Amino acid sequence: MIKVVYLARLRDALGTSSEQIPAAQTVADLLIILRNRGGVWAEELAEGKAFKVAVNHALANPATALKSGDEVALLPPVTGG
Amino acid sequence: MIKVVYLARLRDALGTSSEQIPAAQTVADLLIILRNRGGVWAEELAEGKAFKVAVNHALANPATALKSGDEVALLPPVTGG
Amino acid sequence: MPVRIQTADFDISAEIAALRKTNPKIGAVASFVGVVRDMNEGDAVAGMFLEHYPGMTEHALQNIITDAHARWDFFDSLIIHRVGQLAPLDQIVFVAVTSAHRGEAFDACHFIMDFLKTNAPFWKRESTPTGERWLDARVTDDAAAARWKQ
Amino acid sequence: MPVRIQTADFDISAEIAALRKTNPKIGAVASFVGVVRDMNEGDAVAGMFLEHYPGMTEHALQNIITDAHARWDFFDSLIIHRVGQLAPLDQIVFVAVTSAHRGEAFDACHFIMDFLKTNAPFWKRESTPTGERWLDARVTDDAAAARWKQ
Repeated sequence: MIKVVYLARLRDALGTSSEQIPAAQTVADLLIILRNRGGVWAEELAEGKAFKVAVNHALANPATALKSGDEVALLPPVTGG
Repeated sequence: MIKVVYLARLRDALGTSSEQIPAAQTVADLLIILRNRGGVWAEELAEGKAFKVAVNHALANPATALKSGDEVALLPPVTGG
Repeated sequence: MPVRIQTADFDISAEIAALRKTNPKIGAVASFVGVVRDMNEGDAVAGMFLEHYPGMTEHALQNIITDAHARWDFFDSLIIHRVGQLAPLDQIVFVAVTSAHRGEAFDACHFIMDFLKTNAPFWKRESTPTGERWLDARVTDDAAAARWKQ
Repeated sequence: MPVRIQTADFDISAEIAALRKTNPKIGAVASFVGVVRDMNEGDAVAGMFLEHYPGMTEHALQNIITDAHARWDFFDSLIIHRVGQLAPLDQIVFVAVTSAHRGEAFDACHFIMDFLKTNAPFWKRESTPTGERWLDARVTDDAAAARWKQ
Protein backbone atom coordinates (compact mmCIF):
# COMPACT_ATOMS: atom_id res chain seq x y z
CA MET A 1 0.00 0.00 0.00
CA ILE A 2 1.14 3.53 -0.76
CA LYS A 3 -0.04 6.38 1.42
CA VAL A 4 -1.01 9.47 -0.57
CA VAL A 5 -1.27 12.81 1.27
CA TYR A 6 -3.00 15.93 -0.11
CA LEU A 7 -2.06 19.30 1.31
CA ALA A 8 -3.50 22.80 1.61
CA ARG A 9 -5.46 23.95 -1.45
CA LEU A 10 -5.25 20.51 -3.11
CA ARG A 11 -6.73 18.82 -0.02
CA ASP A 12 -9.62 21.28 -0.04
CA ALA A 13 -10.18 20.93 -3.80
CA LEU A 14 -10.04 17.11 -3.74
CA GLY A 15 -11.96 16.80 -0.45
CA THR A 16 -9.43 14.27 0.87
CA SER A 17 -6.47 14.64 3.22
CA SER A 18 -4.99 11.19 2.70
CA GLU A 19 -5.74 7.73 1.38
CA GLN A 20 -4.12 4.37 0.69
CA ILE A 21 -3.53 3.28 -2.91
CA PRO A 22 -2.83 -0.45 -3.43
CA ALA A 23 0.15 -0.08 -5.77
CA ALA A 24 1.87 2.13 -8.37
CA GLN A 25 5.25 1.59 -10.04
CA THR A 26 6.23 5.24 -10.27
CA VAL A 27 4.99 8.73 -9.46
CA ALA A 28 3.79 9.02 -13.08
CA ASP A 29 1.77 5.80 -12.70
CA LEU A 30 0.19 7.03 -9.49
CA LEU A 31 -0.82 10.31 -11.14
CA ILE A 32 -2.49 8.38 -13.98
CA ILE A 33 -4.47 6.33 -11.45
CA LEU A 34 -5.64 9.52 -9.74
CA ARG A 35 -6.45 11.41 -12.96
CA ASN A 36 -8.47 8.48 -14.24
CA ARG A 37 -11.00 9.19 -11.50
CA GLY A 38 -12.10 12.14 -13.66
CA GLY A 39 -13.85 15.24 -12.28
CA VAL A 40 -11.79 17.42 -9.94
CA TRP A 41 -9.07 14.76 -9.91
CA ALA A 42 -8.50 15.01 -13.65
CA GLU A 43 -8.77 18.77 -13.45
CA GLU A 44 -6.55 19.53 -10.44
CA LEU A 45 -3.85 17.00 -11.36
CA ALA A 46 -3.81 17.70 -15.12
CA GLU A 47 -0.46 17.89 -16.90
CA GLY A 48 0.98 21.37 -16.55
CA LYS A 49 -0.81 22.16 -13.29
CA ALA A 50 1.51 23.75 -10.76
CA PHE A 51 1.94 21.11 -8.06
CA LYS A 52 4.91 19.11 -6.86
CA VAL A 53 5.22 15.56 -5.63
CA ALA A 54 7.26 14.44 -2.62
CA VAL A 55 8.10 10.82 -1.85
CA ASN A 56 9.01 10.14 1.78
CA HIS A 57 9.46 13.89 2.40
CA ALA A 58 11.85 14.52 -0.51
CA LEU A 59 10.85 16.13 -3.80
CA ALA A 60 10.36 13.54 -6.53
CA ASN A 61 9.81 13.50 -10.29
CA PRO A 62 7.54 11.44 -12.54
CA ALA A 63 10.13 8.66 -12.90
CA THR A 64 10.64 8.21 -9.14
CA ALA A 65 9.92 4.55 -8.27
CA LEU A 66 7.36 3.72 -5.57
CA LYS A 67 7.22 0.77 -3.22
CA SER A 68 4.80 -0.39 -0.55
CA GLY A 69 5.00 1.75 2.57
CA ASP A 70 6.03 4.92 0.75
CA GLU A 71 4.36 8.22 1.62
CA VAL A 72 3.61 10.31 -1.45
CA ALA A 73 2.52 13.92 -0.98
CA LEU A 74 0.89 16.21 -3.53
CA LEU A 75 1.98 19.78 -2.82
CA PRO A 76 0.46 22.97 -4.21
CA PRO A 77 2.95 25.81 -4.83
CA VAL A 78 4.40 26.77 -1.44
CA THR A 79 3.75 30.18 0.14
CA GLY A 80 5.58 30.25 3.47
CA GLY A 81 7.90 32.81 4.97
CA MET B 1 40.05 81.77 13.68
CA ILE B 2 39.62 78.23 12.37
CA LYS B 3 39.21 75.38 14.81
CA VAL B 4 41.20 72.28 13.84
CA VAL B 5 40.28 68.97 15.44
CA TYR B 6 42.49 65.85 15.40
CA LEU B 7 40.88 62.49 15.95
CA ALA B 8 41.84 59.00 17.09
CA ARG B 9 45.26 57.84 15.87
CA LEU B 10 46.12 61.27 14.43
CA ARG B 11 45.40 62.97 17.75
CA ASP B 12 47.69 60.52 19.53
CA ALA B 13 50.43 60.85 16.90
CA LEU B 14 50.28 64.66 16.87
CA GLY B 15 49.80 65.00 20.63
CA THR B 16 46.98 67.50 20.13
CA SER B 17 43.20 67.14 20.17
CA SER B 18 42.34 70.59 18.84
CA GLU B 19 43.74 74.06 18.27
CA GLN B 20 42.88 77.43 16.74
CA ILE B 21 44.60 78.50 13.53
CA PRO B 22 44.40 82.23 12.70
CA ALA B 23 43.48 81.84 9.02
CA ALA B 24 43.70 79.66 5.89
CA GLN B 25 42.07 80.16 2.51
CA THR B 26 41.42 76.52 1.72
CA VAL B 27 41.90 73.03 3.12
CA ALA B 28 45.05 72.74 1.00
CA ASP B 29 46.43 75.96 2.53
CA LEU B 30 45.69 74.72 6.03
CA LEU B 31 47.51 71.44 5.37
CA ILE B 32 50.56 73.37 4.13
CA ILE B 33 50.59 75.42 7.34
CA LEU B 34 50.46 72.25 9.42
CA ARG B 35 53.07 70.36 7.37
CA ASN B 36 55.46 73.32 7.59
CA ARG B 37 55.76 72.58 11.31
CA GLY B 38 57.96 69.64 10.28
CA GLY B 39 58.49 66.53 12.46
CA VAL B 40 55.45 64.34 13.03
CA TRP B 41 53.30 67.03 11.38
CA ALA B 42 55.13 66.75 8.07
CA GLU B 43 55.23 62.98 8.41
CA GLU B 44 51.63 62.24 9.42
CA LEU B 45 50.05 64.76 7.04
CA ALA B 46 52.32 64.06 4.05
CA GLU B 47 50.75 63.87 0.58
CA GLY B 48 49.41 60.37 -0.04
CA LYS B 49 48.84 59.60 3.65
CA ALA B 50 45.44 58.00 4.23
CA PHE B 51 43.47 60.64 6.10
CA LYS B 52 40.38 62.65 5.23
CA VAL B 53 39.37 66.19 6.02
CA ALA B 54 35.92 67.31 7.15
CA VAL B 55 34.78 70.94 7.24
CA ASN B 56 31.84 71.64 9.54
CA HIS B 57 31.08 67.89 9.77
CA ALA B 58 30.98 67.23 6.01
CA LEU B 59 33.79 65.62 4.01
CA ALA B 60 35.85 68.20 2.14
CA ASN B 61 38.58 68.25 -0.49
CA PRO B 62 41.77 70.31 -0.88
CA ALA B 63 39.94 73.08 -2.74
CA THR B 64 37.24 73.54 -0.09
CA ALA B 65 37.28 77.18 1.05
CA LEU B 66 37.63 78.03 4.74
CA LYS B 67 36.33 80.99 6.69
CA SER B 68 36.61 82.15 10.26
CA GLY B 69 34.52 80.01 12.62
CA ASP B 70 34.83 76.84 10.56
CA GLU B 71 35.60 73.56 12.26
CA VAL B 72 38.08 71.45 10.31
CA ALA B 73 38.66 67.84 11.36
CA LEU B 74 41.49 65.54 10.32
CA LEU B 75 40.21 62.00 10.24
CA PRO B 76 42.28 58.82 10.05
CA PRO B 77 40.69 55.95 8.05
CA VAL B 78 37.46 55.00 9.85
CA THR B 79 37.02 51.60 11.49
CA GLY B 80 33.54 51.55 13.02
CA GLY B 81 30.77 49.00 12.80
CA MET C 1 18.33 22.47 16.90
CA PRO C 2 18.66 25.00 14.07
CA VAL C 3 15.12 24.45 12.68
CA ARG C 4 11.93 24.92 14.69
CA ILE C 5 8.28 24.80 13.63
CA GLN C 6 6.00 26.13 16.34
CA THR C 7 2.67 27.83 17.00
CA ALA C 8 4.16 30.03 19.75
CA ASP C 9 5.65 33.47 19.16
CA PHE C 10 9.40 33.98 19.59
CA ASP C 11 11.66 36.60 21.16
CA ILE C 12 14.34 37.87 18.78
CA SER C 13 16.84 38.97 21.45
CA ALA C 14 16.59 35.66 23.30
CA GLU C 15 16.95 33.63 20.12
CA ILE C 16 20.01 35.57 18.97
CA ALA C 17 21.59 35.27 22.43
CA ALA C 18 21.03 31.51 22.39
CA LEU C 19 22.46 31.23 18.88
CA ARG C 20 25.58 33.23 19.78
CA LYS C 21 26.06 31.26 23.00
CA THR C 22 29.41 32.61 24.19
CA ASN C 23 31.34 32.15 20.97
CA PRO C 24 33.80 35.08 20.92
CA LYS C 25 34.72 34.38 17.27
CA ILE C 26 31.34 35.74 16.12
CA GLY C 27 31.57 39.28 14.80
CA ALA C 28 28.33 39.48 12.82
CA VAL C 29 24.70 38.44 13.26
CA ALA C 30 22.32 38.98 10.35
CA SER C 31 18.66 38.25 10.92
CA PHE C 32 15.28 38.53 9.30
CA VAL C 33 11.73 38.62 10.67
CA GLY C 34 8.71 38.09 8.43
CA VAL C 35 5.50 39.71 9.63
CA VAL C 36 1.78 39.33 8.74
CA ARG C 37 0.54 42.36 6.80
CA ASP C 38 -3.05 43.58 6.91
CA MET C 39 -3.28 43.85 3.14
CA ASN C 40 -2.34 41.55 0.27
CA GLU C 41 -2.98 41.89 -3.46
CA GLY C 42 -5.29 44.79 -2.76
CA ASP C 43 -7.49 43.00 -0.23
CA ALA C 44 -7.75 43.54 3.52
CA VAL C 45 -6.42 40.54 5.42
CA ALA C 46 -7.98 39.92 8.85
CA GLY C 47 -5.71 36.96 9.57
CA MET C 48 -4.17 33.86 8.10
CA PHE C 49 -3.77 30.19 8.83
CA LEU C 50 -0.34 28.67 8.19
CA GLU C 51 -0.21 24.98 7.32
CA HIS C 52 2.87 22.85 6.72
CA TYR C 53 3.78 19.26 5.93
CA PRO C 54 5.37 17.90 9.12
CA GLY C 55 8.45 15.82 8.53
CA MET C 56 9.14 17.22 5.09
CA THR C 57 9.32 20.79 6.41
CA GLU C 58 12.22 20.09 8.78
CA HIS C 59 13.97 18.11 6.05
CA ALA C 60 13.57 20.89 3.47
CA LEU C 61 14.79 23.60 5.85
CA GLN C 62 17.77 21.52 6.95
CA ASN C 63 18.70 21.03 3.28
CA ILE C 64 18.63 24.80 2.73
CA ILE C 65 20.97 25.30 5.68
CA THR C 66 23.29 22.61 4.34
CA ASP C 67 23.34 24.34 0.95
CA ALA C 68 24.14 27.68 2.61
CA HIS C 69 27.03 26.14 4.56
CA ALA C 70 28.46 24.83 1.28
CA ARG C 71 28.50 28.38 -0.12
CA TRP C 72 29.51 30.58 2.83
CA ASP C 73 31.74 30.32 5.86
CA PHE C 74 29.47 30.97 8.83
CA PHE C 75 29.10 29.54 12.32
CA ASP C 76 25.44 28.83 13.01
CA SER C 77 21.99 29.52 11.73
CA LEU C 78 18.50 29.32 13.11
CA ILE C 79 15.14 29.08 11.36
CA ILE C 80 11.90 29.46 13.31
CA HIS C 81 8.63 29.25 11.37
CA ARG C 82 5.27 29.62 13.03
CA VAL C 83 2.19 27.64 11.96
CA GLY C 84 -1.49 27.90 12.86
CA GLN C 85 -3.66 30.99 13.14
CA LEU C 86 -1.89 34.35 12.87
CA ALA C 87 -3.09 37.96 12.81
CA PRO C 88 -1.68 41.12 11.18
CA LEU C 89 1.47 42.34 12.98
CA ASP C 90 2.27 38.80 14.19
CA GLN C 91 5.76 37.48 13.55
CA ILE C 92 5.72 34.54 11.10
CA VAL C 93 9.31 33.56 10.46
CA PHE C 94 12.77 34.23 11.87
CA VAL C 95 16.13 33.48 10.27
CA ALA C 96 19.45 34.36 11.91
CA VAL C 97 23.03 33.63 10.86
CA THR C 98 26.26 34.18 12.84
CA SER C 99 29.68 34.59 11.23
CA ALA C 100 33.05 36.23 11.74
CA HIS C 101 32.38 39.01 9.18
CA ARG C 102 29.19 40.60 7.96
CA GLY C 103 29.20 39.61 4.27
CA GLU C 104 28.75 35.91 4.96
CA ALA C 105 26.01 36.49 7.54
CA PHE C 106 24.02 38.80 5.26
CA ASP C 107 24.29 36.56 2.20
CA ALA C 108 23.56 33.29 4.00
CA CYS C 109 20.55 34.83 5.78
CA HIS C 110 19.13 36.21 2.54
CA PHE C 111 19.78 32.91 0.73
CA ILE C 112 18.03 30.89 3.45
CA MET C 113 14.97 33.19 3.32
CA ASP C 114 14.79 33.05 -0.48
CA PHE C 115 14.85 29.25 -0.56
CA LEU C 116 12.53 28.95 2.44
CA LYS C 117 10.01 30.85 0.30
CA THR C 118 10.31 28.46 -2.66
CA ASN C 119 11.41 25.10 -1.22
CA ALA C 120 9.76 24.60 2.16
CA PRO C 121 6.22 23.15 2.35
CA PHE C 122 4.30 25.95 4.01
CA TRP C 123 0.96 27.29 2.80
CA LYS C 124 -0.97 30.39 3.80
CA ARG C 125 -4.77 30.63 3.84
CA GLU C 126 -5.86 34.24 4.21
CA SER C 127 -9.12 35.54 5.69
CA THR C 128 -10.40 38.41 3.54
CA PRO C 129 -13.77 40.22 3.38
CA THR C 130 -14.79 37.85 0.55
CA GLY C 131 -13.83 34.72 2.46
CA GLU C 132 -10.90 32.37 2.91
CA ARG C 133 -8.36 31.92 0.14
CA TRP C 134 -5.15 29.97 -0.33
CA LEU C 135 -2.32 32.20 -1.39
CA ASP C 136 -0.77 31.70 -4.80
CA ALA C 137 3.00 31.41 -5.05
CA ARG C 138 4.65 34.68 -6.08
CA VAL C 139 6.60 34.64 -9.33
CA THR C 140 9.02 37.12 -7.71
CA ASP C 141 9.90 34.45 -5.12
CA ASP C 142 11.04 32.06 -7.85
CA ALA C 143 13.11 34.86 -9.37
CA ALA C 144 14.66 35.65 -5.98
CA ALA C 145 15.77 32.05 -5.51
CA ALA C 146 16.93 31.69 -9.11
CA ARG C 147 19.41 34.56 -8.87
CA TRP C 148 21.57 32.53 -6.44
CA LYS C 149 22.16 29.97 -9.22
CA GLN C 150 24.07 32.44 -11.37
CA MET D 1 15.24 59.40 15.75
CA PRO D 2 16.70 56.83 13.36
CA VAL D 3 20.35 57.37 14.42
CA ARG D 4 21.64 56.92 17.97
CA ILE D 5 25.18 57.04 19.38
CA GLN D 6 25.31 55.70 22.91
CA THR D 7 27.53 54.01 25.49
CA ALA D 8 24.68 51.81 26.75
CA ASP D 9 23.86 48.38 25.40
CA PHE D 10 20.64 47.86 23.43
CA ASP D 11 17.89 45.24 23.29
CA ILE D 12 17.23 43.97 19.76
CA SER D 13 13.62 42.88 20.35
CA ALA D 14 12.67 46.20 21.95
CA GLU D 15 14.36 48.22 19.21
CA ILE D 16 12.63 46.26 16.44
CA ALA D 17 9.27 46.57 18.20
CA ALA D 18 9.74 50.34 18.50
CA LEU D 19 10.77 50.59 14.85
CA ARG D 20 7.75 48.60 13.67
CA LYS D 21 5.38 50.56 15.87
CA THR D 22 2.03 49.22 14.78
CA ASN D 23 2.47 49.67 11.06
CA PRO D 24 0.54 46.74 9.54
CA LYS D 25 2.04 47.41 6.08
CA ILE D 26 5.43 46.06 7.22
CA GLY D 27 6.06 42.51 6.05
CA ALA D 28 9.83 42.32 6.48
CA VAL D 29 12.43 43.36 9.06
CA ALA D 30 16.09 42.81 8.21
CA SER D 31 18.64 43.54 10.89
CA PHE D 32 22.30 43.27 11.70
CA VAL D 33 24.27 43.18 14.94
CA GLY D 34 28.03 43.70 15.04
CA VAL D 35 29.83 42.10 17.96
CA VAL D 36 33.30 42.49 19.53
CA ARG D 37 35.47 39.44 18.76
CA ASP D 38 38.24 38.24 21.06
CA MET D 39 40.74 37.95 18.22
CA ASN D 40 41.76 40.25 15.36
CA GLU D 41 44.53 39.91 12.82
CA GLY D 42 45.95 36.99 14.79
CA ASP D 43 46.13 38.80 18.14
CA ALA D 44 44.05 38.27 21.25
CA VAL D 45 41.81 41.27 21.94
CA ALA D 46 40.95 41.91 25.59
CA GLY D 47 38.73 44.86 24.79
CA MET D 48 38.40 47.96 22.66
CA PHE D 49 37.65 51.63 22.97
CA LEU D 50 35.32 53.14 20.39
CA GLU D 51 35.74 56.82 19.60
CA HIS D 52 33.69 58.95 17.24
CA TYR D 53 33.43 62.54 16.05
CA PRO D 54 30.23 63.91 17.59
CA GLY D 55 28.15 65.98 15.22
CA MET D 56 29.71 64.57 12.08
CA THR D 57 28.77 61.00 13.02
CA GLU D 58 25.04 61.71 13.12
CA HIS D 59 25.32 63.68 9.89
CA ALA D 60 27.21 60.89 8.09
CA LEU D 61 24.78 58.19 9.24
CA GLN D 62 21.77 60.26 8.27
CA ASN D 63 23.29 60.74 4.80
CA ILE D 64 23.68 56.97 4.41
CA ILE D 65 20.02 56.47 5.32
CA THR D 66 19.01 59.16 2.81
CA ASP D 67 21.06 57.41 0.12
CA ALA D 68 19.41 54.08 0.97
CA HIS D 69 15.92 55.63 0.71
CA ALA D 70 16.81 56.92 -2.75
CA ARG D 71 17.63 53.37 -3.88
CA TRP D 72 15.03 51.19 -2.16
CA ASP D 73 11.40 51.44 -1.15
CA PHE D 74 11.39 50.82 2.60
CA PHE D 75 9.53 52.26 5.60
CA ASP D 76 12.01 52.97 8.37
CA SER D 77 15.51 52.28 9.48
CA LEU D 78 17.43 52.48 12.72
CA ILE D 79 21.15 52.73 13.38
CA ILE D 80 22.52 52.36 16.92
CA HIS D 81 26.28 52.57 17.39
CA ARG D 82 27.93 52.20 20.77
CA VAL D 83 31.00 54.18 21.79
CA GLY D 84 33.38 53.94 24.77
CA GLN D 85 34.93 50.84 26.32
CA LEU D 86 33.68 47.47 25.04
CA ALA D 87 34.67 43.87 25.73
CA PRO D 88 34.54 40.72 23.59
CA LEU D 89 30.95 39.50 23.08
CA ASP D 90 29.58 43.04 23.54
CA GLN D 91 27.21 44.35 20.90
CA ILE D 92 28.75 47.28 18.96
CA VAL D 93 26.31 48.26 16.26
CA PHE D 94 22.71 47.58 15.25
CA VAL D 95 21.03 48.32 11.93
CA ALA D 96 17.40 47.45 11.19
CA VAL D 97 15.21 48.16 8.17
CA THR D 98 11.46 47.62 7.75
CA SER D 99 9.75 47.19 4.39
CA ALA D 100 6.77 45.55 2.72
CA HIS D 101 8.86 42.79 1.11
CA ARG D 102 12.14 41.18 2.10
CA GLY D 103 14.38 42.14 -0.81
CA GLU D 104 14.33 45.85 -0.01
CA ALA D 105 14.90 45.29 3.73
CA PHE D 106 17.87 42.97 3.15
CA ASP D 107 19.53 45.20 0.56
CA ALA D 108 19.02 48.48 2.42
CA CYS D 109 20.29 46.96 5.68
CA HIS D 110 23.40 45.55 3.98
CA PHE D 111 24.00 48.86 2.15
CA ILE D 112 23.72 50.89 5.36
CA MET D 113 26.21 48.61 7.16
CA ASP D 114 28.68 48.72 4.25
CA PHE D 115 28.69 52.52 4.14
CA LEU D 116 28.67 52.85 7.92
CA LYS D 117 31.97 50.93 7.78
CA THR D 118 33.54 53.30 5.25
CA ASN D 119 31.79 56.68 5.71
CA ALA D 120 31.04 57.18 9.40
CA PRO D 121 33.70 58.64 11.72
CA PHE D 122 34.22 55.83 14.21
CA TRP D 123 37.59 54.49 15.30
CA LYS D 124 38.51 51.41 17.30
CA ARG D 125 41.48 51.19 19.65
CA GLU D 126 42.13 47.59 20.62
CA SER D 127 43.79 46.28 23.79
CA THR D 128 46.13 43.42 22.87
CA PRO D 129 48.87 41.61 24.81
CA THR D 130 51.42 43.96 23.19
CA GLY D 131 49.50 47.11 24.11
CA GLU D 132 46.90 49.44 22.66
CA ARG D 133 46.59 49.89 18.90
CA TRP D 134 44.33 51.83 16.58
CA LEU D 135 42.74 49.58 14.00
CA ASP D 136 43.60 50.09 10.36
CA ALA D 137 40.77 50.34 7.87
CA ARG D 138 40.10 47.08 6.06
CA VAL D 139 40.56 47.07 2.29
CA THR D 140 37.65 44.61 2.09
CA ASP D 141 35.37 47.30 3.57
CA ASP D 142 36.15 49.66 0.71
CA ALA D 143 35.45 46.84 -1.74
CA ALA D 144 32.14 46.06 -0.01
CA ALA D 145 30.97 49.66 -0.33
CA ALA D 146 32.26 50.00 -3.90
CA ARG D 147 30.15 47.12 -5.21
CA TRP D 148 26.97 49.17 -4.62
CA LYS D 149 28.20 51.68 -7.20
CA GLN D 150 27.95 49.19 -10.05
